[in-house]
Amino acid sequence: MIGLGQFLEVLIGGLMSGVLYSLVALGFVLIFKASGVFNFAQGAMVLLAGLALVRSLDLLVAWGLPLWVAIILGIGFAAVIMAITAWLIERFVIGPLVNQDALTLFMSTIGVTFILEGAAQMIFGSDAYPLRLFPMDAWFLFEDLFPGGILLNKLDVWGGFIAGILVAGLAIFFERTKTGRALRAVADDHLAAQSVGIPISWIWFVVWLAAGLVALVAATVWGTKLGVQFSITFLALKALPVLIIGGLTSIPGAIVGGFIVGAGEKIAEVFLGSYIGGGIEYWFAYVLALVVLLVRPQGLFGERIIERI
Amino acid sequence: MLYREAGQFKTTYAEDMAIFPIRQDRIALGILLGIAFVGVPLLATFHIWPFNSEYLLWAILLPFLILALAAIGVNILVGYCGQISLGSGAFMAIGAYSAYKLGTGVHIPLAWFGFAISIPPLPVLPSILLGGLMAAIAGILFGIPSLRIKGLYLAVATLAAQFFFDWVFLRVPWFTNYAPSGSVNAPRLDFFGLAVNTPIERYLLCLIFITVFAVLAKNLVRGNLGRQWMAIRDMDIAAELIGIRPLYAKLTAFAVSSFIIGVAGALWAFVYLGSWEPLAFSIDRSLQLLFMVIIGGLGSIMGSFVGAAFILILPIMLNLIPTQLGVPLSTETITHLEFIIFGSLICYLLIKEPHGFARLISIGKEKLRLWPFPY
Amino acid sequence: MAVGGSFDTFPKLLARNAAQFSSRPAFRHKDLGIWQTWTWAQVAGIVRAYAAGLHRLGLQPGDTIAIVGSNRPKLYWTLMAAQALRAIPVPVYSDAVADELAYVLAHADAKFVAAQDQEQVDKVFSVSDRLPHLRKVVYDEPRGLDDYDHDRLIAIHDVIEDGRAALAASAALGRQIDEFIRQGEGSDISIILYTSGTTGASKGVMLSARGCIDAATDTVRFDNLTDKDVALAYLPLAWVGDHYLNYAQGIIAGFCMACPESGATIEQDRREIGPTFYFAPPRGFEAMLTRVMIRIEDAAAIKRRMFGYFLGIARRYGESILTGKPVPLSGRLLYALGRLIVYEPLKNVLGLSRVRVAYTAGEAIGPDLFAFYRSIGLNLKQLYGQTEAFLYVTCQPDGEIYSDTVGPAAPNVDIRIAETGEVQFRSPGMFVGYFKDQAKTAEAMTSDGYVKTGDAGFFDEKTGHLKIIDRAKDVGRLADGTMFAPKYLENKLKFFPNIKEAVVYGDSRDFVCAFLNIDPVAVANWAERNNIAYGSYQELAGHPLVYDMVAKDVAEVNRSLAEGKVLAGAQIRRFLILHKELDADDGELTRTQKVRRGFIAERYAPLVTAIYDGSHEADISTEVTFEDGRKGVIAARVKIRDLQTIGATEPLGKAA
Amino acid sequence: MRAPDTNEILLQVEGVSLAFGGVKALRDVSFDIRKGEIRAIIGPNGAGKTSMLNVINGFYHPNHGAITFKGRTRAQMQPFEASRGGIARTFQNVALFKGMSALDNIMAGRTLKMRRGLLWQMLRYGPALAEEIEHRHRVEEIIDFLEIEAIRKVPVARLPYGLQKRVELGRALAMEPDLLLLDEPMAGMNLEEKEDMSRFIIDVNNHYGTTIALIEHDMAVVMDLSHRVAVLDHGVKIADGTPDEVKENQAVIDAYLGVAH
Repeated sequence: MIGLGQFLEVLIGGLMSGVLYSLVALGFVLIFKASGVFNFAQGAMVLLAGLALVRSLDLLVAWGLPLWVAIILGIGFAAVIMAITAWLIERFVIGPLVNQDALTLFMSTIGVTFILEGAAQMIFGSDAYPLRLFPMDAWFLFEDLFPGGILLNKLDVWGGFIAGILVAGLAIFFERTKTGRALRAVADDHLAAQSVGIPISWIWFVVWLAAGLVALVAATVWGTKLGVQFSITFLALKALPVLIIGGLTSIPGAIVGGFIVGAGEKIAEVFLGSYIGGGIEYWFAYVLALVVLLVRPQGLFGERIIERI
Repeated sequence: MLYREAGQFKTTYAEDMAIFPIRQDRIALGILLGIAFVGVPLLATFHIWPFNSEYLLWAILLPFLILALAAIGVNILVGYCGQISLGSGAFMAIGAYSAYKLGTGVHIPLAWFGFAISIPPLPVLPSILLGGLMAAIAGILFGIPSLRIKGLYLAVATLAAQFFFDWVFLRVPWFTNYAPSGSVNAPRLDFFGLAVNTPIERYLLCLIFITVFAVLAKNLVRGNLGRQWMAIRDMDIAAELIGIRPLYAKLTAFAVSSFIIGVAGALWAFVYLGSWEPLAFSIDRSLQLLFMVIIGGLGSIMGSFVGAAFILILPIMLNLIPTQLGVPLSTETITHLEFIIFGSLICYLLIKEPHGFARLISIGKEKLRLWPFPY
Repeated sequence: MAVGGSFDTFPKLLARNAAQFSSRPAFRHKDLGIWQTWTWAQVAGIVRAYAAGLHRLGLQPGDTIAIVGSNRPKLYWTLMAAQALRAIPVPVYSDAVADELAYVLAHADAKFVAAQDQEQVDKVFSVSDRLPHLRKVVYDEPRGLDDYDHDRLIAIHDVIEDGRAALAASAALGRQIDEFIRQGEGSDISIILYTSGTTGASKGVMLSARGCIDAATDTVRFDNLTDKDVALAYLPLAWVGDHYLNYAQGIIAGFCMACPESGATIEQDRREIGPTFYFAPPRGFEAMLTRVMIRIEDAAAIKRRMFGYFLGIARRYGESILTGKPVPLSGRLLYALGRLIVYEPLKNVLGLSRVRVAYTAGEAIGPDLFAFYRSIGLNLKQLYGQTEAFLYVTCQPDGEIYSDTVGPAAPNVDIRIAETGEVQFRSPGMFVGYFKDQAKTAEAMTSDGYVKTGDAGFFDEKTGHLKIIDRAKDVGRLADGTMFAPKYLENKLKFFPNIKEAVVYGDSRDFVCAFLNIDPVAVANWAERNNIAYGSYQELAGHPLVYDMVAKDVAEVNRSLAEGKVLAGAQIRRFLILHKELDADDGELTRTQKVRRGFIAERYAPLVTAIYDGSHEADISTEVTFEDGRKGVIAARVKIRDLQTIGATEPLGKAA
Repeated sequence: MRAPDTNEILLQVEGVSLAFGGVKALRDVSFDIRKGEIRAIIGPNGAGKTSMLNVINGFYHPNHGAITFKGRTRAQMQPFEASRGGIARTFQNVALFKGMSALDNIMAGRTLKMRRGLLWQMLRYGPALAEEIEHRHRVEEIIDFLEIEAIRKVPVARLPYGLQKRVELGRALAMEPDLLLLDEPMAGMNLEEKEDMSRFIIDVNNHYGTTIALIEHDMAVVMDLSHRVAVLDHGVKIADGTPDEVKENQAVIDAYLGVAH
């Protein structure tokens, strides 16, 4: 019999790891909102950002720079890398494919995924690199209520905190800034946007840059949790079901979706896994998404999809 | 230039609708088949270059044939019917494991009812085909969402299939006959009493399979069903208007596609790998197949062959050429290079030639037909 | 195959073919996307039913049935069915306007009309009040005719079905049809072909069955055509060419007549069917060549260069190889290579690669044009003929091909040149007379039974071939009586790329002289290549170097004249290059771009005087009409060039 | 031009209203289409013409009103059901299958008529081949009818607009429909093309006896083409009758001159 304590612990742990999915999902949403592109490459971007950061960090530290300087420089360097990436993608892939059907764009991002993964590992190496930006130890709450208390990783808290900031930031970006509003215009109607005189290529660059930075942030958290390595891309893939569940176009959806998936799969793992064999986490999110697709294709927060003739 | 079409006229629709209406093409095909069915085996039996080692057969031709078959399956779904799929690997797995179970005897203990369903081991051929059938059924199940959801969403649905089945075959020991290692061995291959062991025999077996399936697939895509698929792909609304039922069109596409992929999976496991683990059918495989059809040519049976050949040969070239040049690359670098090249190629083709190498080839052919004129 | 006297009508031949080539293809028609095919046996059956049907509709021996439309099997079968009933088919040009149609149908007392489609039916009905004899109109394509009243209109298909049913019902009818066929005699009028009415009202040329068959039999032997051959039947039904080359030869040799799908698809259809016997008028071949050159222009540079290079090779060796003259080995090898990568593919794309025999006729063909096709290995030959002869008067045997002759007399044709220089002939195919026009018939014949062609010509003593130089009435004589043929000279001049138009004078003058127009495009290119600066057409035309270049061309013409005796005296002594282009808007050309010699002579009188009084330049000012219709005057000082005429042996052709 | 043989009513639209959210596309529209006639529905842009067609062949489901086709009254149905019922249609901006040849596009129109199942087609032998050939033959007749032999095997994407429209008409004809809906068949055509298209429409009506309902906003074209004309404006039927009657109708004139309502 599993105690309430354990349940809460699992739940909280799940919610927290859900936040990590959200971090990647946010990147997807950004790009999808603005360009209708379903960006398969988000995971690869996380990997790239992570590798750029951790490798430069190691180097700078090896040069004997104080850690905080190294961190700032390292993050700066990674950010630059993501900017270049964003520019290249817009210039050579998405730009030429403007006004192509969604499927083509999607497949092109699969292409991008491979380029990024190949390039990133070729340049920065393909081992697992430990990253230490956040404390890894944990708090134990309510020890008086439950035996052993409820374990809560500080890292997860950090992640949630950062995710919160990101969401707030993005919300402000979309609502307040000119570019932000432009983005929404583009999302609604490319031609309209062009006619208001917003250079679409610029818009898209910004979007991909933003997505890249989100990826960087995600990388810092994830890298700390798992170490920066290729397998990150697979975990990032999980952001897809997160999106489907939350709704492709909704930032809050991405967050909530993250929670649902995170909590759901942990709980399922713990409480069902024992019966049908472990590792449910591996597919739970996807099957859940599949179910959502069947009952509510637009997801929890997505806008209704209207058939046009 | 090589084409001499004057005087090749059609007096019946049958002639006009033939797969290869032009005589020169038929000749070329005949030669090709001759080489494949007679030339290669002969060279191989007498170990004449380039068959002096079994490397070519084992490492290139065999996988080429089987993956080309799978690619045909993927192409029917993605290329002809326009339904994206990232779960092809899973359907290969279903084919493989179903065939494995049927080949080794199925035993379903129904404890609660106090009895068990037992099917004795089937011969190899039926198990492979039934394996395909299983995949087809799974395909239909996972295709059902495609009626409500379009492209991108479907990608996720197929991903779900991918991961779910990865897990199933990894974690449900029943499928692996409780093999402790999780890796299983194919039953011994004999077809109507003929044992298939040597590479040549395996090669011929696969060659027969793909020849048959390629013809059947070609017949489908140029028939009424094929037109329905392409209609759905090009403009589903108009398609509905001329009486095409999306349900029927899409699900048949899923079924046929998965069937072929399933059979390919069974062959991959039985004939090529011999013993395997679920890893053999991971999402990487799915993406690899998807690349084959994009590079080879969406909506082209021939493209499936071209794509498969390219994707198999490129790594070998990457390995070979630098070594010849005296600058051997580490296996890692090669994999990364592969990634980059495939990725770039995908993007390039999607931008420049969405119909892949197949289209480039047919353009070249048109040029030859009109030679010396440019158009 | 021997065609004995027993086969003296087409229906009898058709019966023979049904037996002899029963399962060989007789007709193909690109229809509904494929080449629908009928064997000789089938055709014989259909025609018999068709004849029966027409008979039941009241078509009697001696009646005339007009046929209006493009090449369609059913219309060819109408010919056959009519002839089977000893009725007389009268094909009419499908593009004839209602009036012309009315004239011919009325003149021919057409009792029946076979029309291809709605368009033709409408035309016929629009003038039916002028056609007292018209009984019924049968049609091929029902499209759009559904709600026409059908008491005077019936689909050929229905006629055939009706006939078939009737034949099945009564053996008597069958015997009757066979009887008609048996009774048919070689002397029967097999067909009436109306000459296109360019000069006056068109005349109905009556041809006898035996005439047609004998003539065609000779040429079938001459080119040894067999049932293995295929011809693309795309020439107008009403033109003697189609009736002879395709219909008559087709039935005699038993080869296959292939009808294209539509005018728009002839190119494609020619490529598909790949004819082995092909005819096209010079302008046909010219158009084809132009298209070739245009398409090649768009090819990649290397390809263009390769193409050019091998055409050069072809020009150098092709002709000789084709006619079996000795050629250096290197030449043969290069040519063989050219065959592989240019000539054969090219001919193939044009659908000419299976052609064994190709003919051209109707007008003079440019030597370059002619040479081009010969050089890439197309056995292109010239023939000379006319409707009255049932086409053939002369034709070029393999191996004796010259661009400027039309060959020796065709088999069993007897040709003579009258003192007037007019070509006259007697031939197996020669016509019986003009329908309902004794007078004209008499005019066209000589007392001793030769047909007057109205063309002037002579036998080239080197080759023994006939050379046609002009319409007899246009041929003039110099003051000293030397024969001189302006059109002949003008054509020769115009064949040079630099010369666009040429007007030649000399009738009852001391010598021949020429007014020339340079071809602005060709000469401009030439000027560019040799960086010659010029401000205007006028300046270019007057440029001494241009004169030099043109002088060479003219000298070339003189040389060729000198080779032959007859016209050697008519060499061009002086020429000038006009300062302006001859223009239809100024009335210098007819709307069909023919030069109006007389008018030009008046308009440029000062130049004419100058050129004959030996002065070396002359001033001229002419009123011109500009593009926008404004009138203006351009004045110029035109130079005149003298030429050395090549001394020839005492010219013949002087009036005796 | 031939008048319809009967007054038998093929399709009856009764009090149909259609709204998207607040926008009222159609307001209580009623009219009928008689068997064998050419029926025009005209009106200025945004009059709700296309919406009307979409209601008839099941894209839109009317909020009110009923549609009786061949005596069967129905509330709702799916487009492919409409096609089964014998309603074919072309689109204002051509909706061909871009990846297929003209021939295949028209062949696709035969789908409903083809019976052989997957396995037969896979073997493409005996009955399956026979069926394919039989329908190819029918399609070739249509190609011949529309005079597009020359472009038979050209991918439609490469065809000029006018020809694409013709192919689309061919695809609709291939269904041998009882009712043929044409959505602005002459849109964006030059005069010559318009005349061709008019000829084809009349021929279709004569030759196959197909009932045709066509939408146009260009009145001139319609008047000498159709037997009866219904005029929509802002989703309301403002006139209905023979071309001449309609021409005289004041409301129509105003609507076209854009007089404020």
